[in-house]
Amino acid sequence: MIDKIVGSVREAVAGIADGMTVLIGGFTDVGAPFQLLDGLYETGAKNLTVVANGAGAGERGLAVLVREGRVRKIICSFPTGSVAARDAIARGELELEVTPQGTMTERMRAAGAGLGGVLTPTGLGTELGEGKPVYELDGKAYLVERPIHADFALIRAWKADRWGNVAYRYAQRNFNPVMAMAASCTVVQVDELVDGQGLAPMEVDTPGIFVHRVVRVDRGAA
Amino acid sequence: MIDKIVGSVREAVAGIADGMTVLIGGFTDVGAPFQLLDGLYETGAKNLTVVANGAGAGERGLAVLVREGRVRKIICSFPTGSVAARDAIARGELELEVTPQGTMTERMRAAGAGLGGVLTPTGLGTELGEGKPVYELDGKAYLVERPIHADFALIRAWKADRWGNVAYRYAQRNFNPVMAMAASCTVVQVDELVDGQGLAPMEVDTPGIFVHRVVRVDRGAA
Amino acid sequence: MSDERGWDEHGIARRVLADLWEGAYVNLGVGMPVIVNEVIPADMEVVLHSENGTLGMGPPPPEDARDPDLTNAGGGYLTVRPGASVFDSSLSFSMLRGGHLDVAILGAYQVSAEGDLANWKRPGQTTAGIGGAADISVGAKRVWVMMKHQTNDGQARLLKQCTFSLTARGVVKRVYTDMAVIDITPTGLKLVEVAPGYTAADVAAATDAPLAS
Amino acid sequence: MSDERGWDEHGIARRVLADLWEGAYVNLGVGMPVIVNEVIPADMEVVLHSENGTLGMGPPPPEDARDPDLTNAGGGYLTVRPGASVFDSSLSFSMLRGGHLDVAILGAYQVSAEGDLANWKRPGQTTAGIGGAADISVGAKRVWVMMKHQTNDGQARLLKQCTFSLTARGVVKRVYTDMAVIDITPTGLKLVEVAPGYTAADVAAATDAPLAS
Repeated sequence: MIDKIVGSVREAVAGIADGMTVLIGGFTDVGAPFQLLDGLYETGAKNLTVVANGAGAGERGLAVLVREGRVRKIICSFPTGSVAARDAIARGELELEVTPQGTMTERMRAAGAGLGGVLTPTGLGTELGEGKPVYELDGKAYLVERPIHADFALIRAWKADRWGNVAYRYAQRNFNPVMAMAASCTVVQVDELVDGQGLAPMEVDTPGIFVHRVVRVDRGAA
Repeated sequence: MIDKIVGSVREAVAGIADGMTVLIGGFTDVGAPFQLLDGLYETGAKNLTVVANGAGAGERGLAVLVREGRVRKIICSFPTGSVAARDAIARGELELEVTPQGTMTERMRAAGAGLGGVLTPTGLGTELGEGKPVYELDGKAYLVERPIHADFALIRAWKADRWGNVAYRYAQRNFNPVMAMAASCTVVQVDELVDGQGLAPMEVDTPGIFVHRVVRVDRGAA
Repeated sequence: MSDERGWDEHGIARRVLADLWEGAYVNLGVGMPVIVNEVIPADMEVVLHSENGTLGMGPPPPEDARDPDLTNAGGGYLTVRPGASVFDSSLSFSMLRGGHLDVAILGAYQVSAEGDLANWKRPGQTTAGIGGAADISVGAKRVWVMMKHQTNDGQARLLKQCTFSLTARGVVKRVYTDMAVIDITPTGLKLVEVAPGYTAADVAAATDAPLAS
Repeated sequence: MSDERGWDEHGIARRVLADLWEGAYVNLGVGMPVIVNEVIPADMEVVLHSENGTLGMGPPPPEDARDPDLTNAGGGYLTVRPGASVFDSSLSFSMLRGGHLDVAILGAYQVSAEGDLANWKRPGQTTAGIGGAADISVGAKRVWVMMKHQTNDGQARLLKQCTFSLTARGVVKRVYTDMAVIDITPTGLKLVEVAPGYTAADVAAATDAPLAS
């Protein structure tokens, strides 16, 4: 019997090791997997490369990992306001790669979709495109953006079933569905488990094929 | 007040003219907009370029347009079994471009998403990649696949509201959501109109921003 | 309106509103642009997009009716309006980069006479965030900027060439400031309207690029 | 089973089944591969993918319970099983091309000793369809082929080099035929198992490429 549900956050994040690349879902706090990030902290894994929209704003989640020097590099679109990242950069501990948000999304999607990359007009002729290959097609120039594949994706959703099917509430979706596609092991924390027949087929936002582990956490704790 | 609902198939397809590119949704008969295709036939438009999964199997819809010599070119993945297309090719009336199904999907998505193209391993080193540019990235070769943008997309769904929000039933989705993104004018035929508040936000598969006209047709007629 | 010259932020927002239309799909950047939301009449259907994945949502709810999963890109709470939808970042940026937005209204540090936009990074900032600004500005059908005409210390923001790091090149079509509305045309800046209390000469003097009337 | 030598189609399907596992994500190509669906035990969760946008659906319903919107890529009707999901072509082909399918079981005209696959076009066909075969075969973790070992007129289908138009190069890992199971390894074809009634020599004689035992 397929059963991707695990009983604890510790089991959910097991295997995240030094030097790995980890995708972290969420936009501001919405759809962010705070309990999984607590679990990641507990693993002690360091030298991580993280892909997320921000660089650890506030005082929890990614901010703690950055502050404690566990993150070597962040690829993100909006580090603004991350005191932890600013300080870690100043200490020479953290490398920051700022990438347009749509480009970041497409790069993860390309990895998940088996594409070798995409051609985008975003960032061309600006600092954001520096060092990236340029390809001209039918008289127009584009940046060639490479896939971002990860070892783990830590995402958050509303409901899931034992097959790993996932549904999100409102703006929880953001990067989560794309990140789920782009990692060798995708872990999702949800508010509710759906037993019996599972989610109805048309209710599923992220099909179980992309999801490897599901853990329920108390919404109140988030 | 936003109101994308039109009262007849004739209004729904108005403006499709000679020489235009038209995307036609559906996989086998599921999600195929047969009433819109009847309407397209009535417009008399000819010299069309059509993008669809098939090339007009059976005796209705695209098959009629092809048989009557209204289609100049078809870009599709699975023309197998289209007698109309086979005969039109034999008469020298029809150009056929066979493209892998995933590539066809990505090409329309690229158009809808503002990408200049995608790099794919599919088709490389085979007849399917002939004439297409090859790009090498990080030691691996890919085909460069160009966007497909269209004048019209004719799609089919289950429910829609006056804002153009659309929901599909089961396997109706197939190419329809991607085609909706890739055309200057997207027309959707549905079984049901949802009035009042419209579809609930989490029920929407194709947001109204991609949809320009909605028409209800009797499901029995399909 | 105060008795000072020119438009205040709400005045600029109302001037922007005058150029919007029923049924327009609009993205409002953080900062001054979100004020436009406050001046849209309740009976006018302008469909607001937020890059975190909402379309057509309504204004903030009362504090006791906030939904933790329903916010805009700035983290501000939203309400469900009829016709609204939610989606992921992939579809959200397809809308933006793919030319489906009618208007993007963005804040800026600087705009050049060629329509270059600089709105994400001040010189020397180590954690400046581009967010969705680059994708939005290359993709939207019309990019309009709302900003103060000059910096607090009196430097022009409308320049021959931007000196700050660019968001995108040649994308801005119109600029709304406290002093004026200015179009960016193939031949340079063109004055469309002067705010109350200013003259065309005032605007030209506060602008560091040729300004046609 | 008939008293003829080798496996019939259901026999081949059962041999394929022996290599599948609980929880495997599998795409079955049209033709002989769909027979595998008939031999999967009801209590074994093999998750079937169909490229038109379904995952985990069940076997055909009785005629009076058909749902017109619920079919596989060949147009065959399906039933909803617990854990099933539906999605669009974009997500469907992301699964296929993106390496998320454990096994793709495809039919073929020809397979080469280097794993080249020819399964979409016979010489001279004007309306041959590639469908999803090219994306599936470059993307799935394992590509297995089910086919008759020889053509009806006794020509080998396992060849040094394919003569038909290719679907993809170097992708096939294992071939199941009426005569044998054969692996495609970096050093060429390797006989894994011989069907009842045949010898290794029979299989080698019906194969147009070197076959290691």
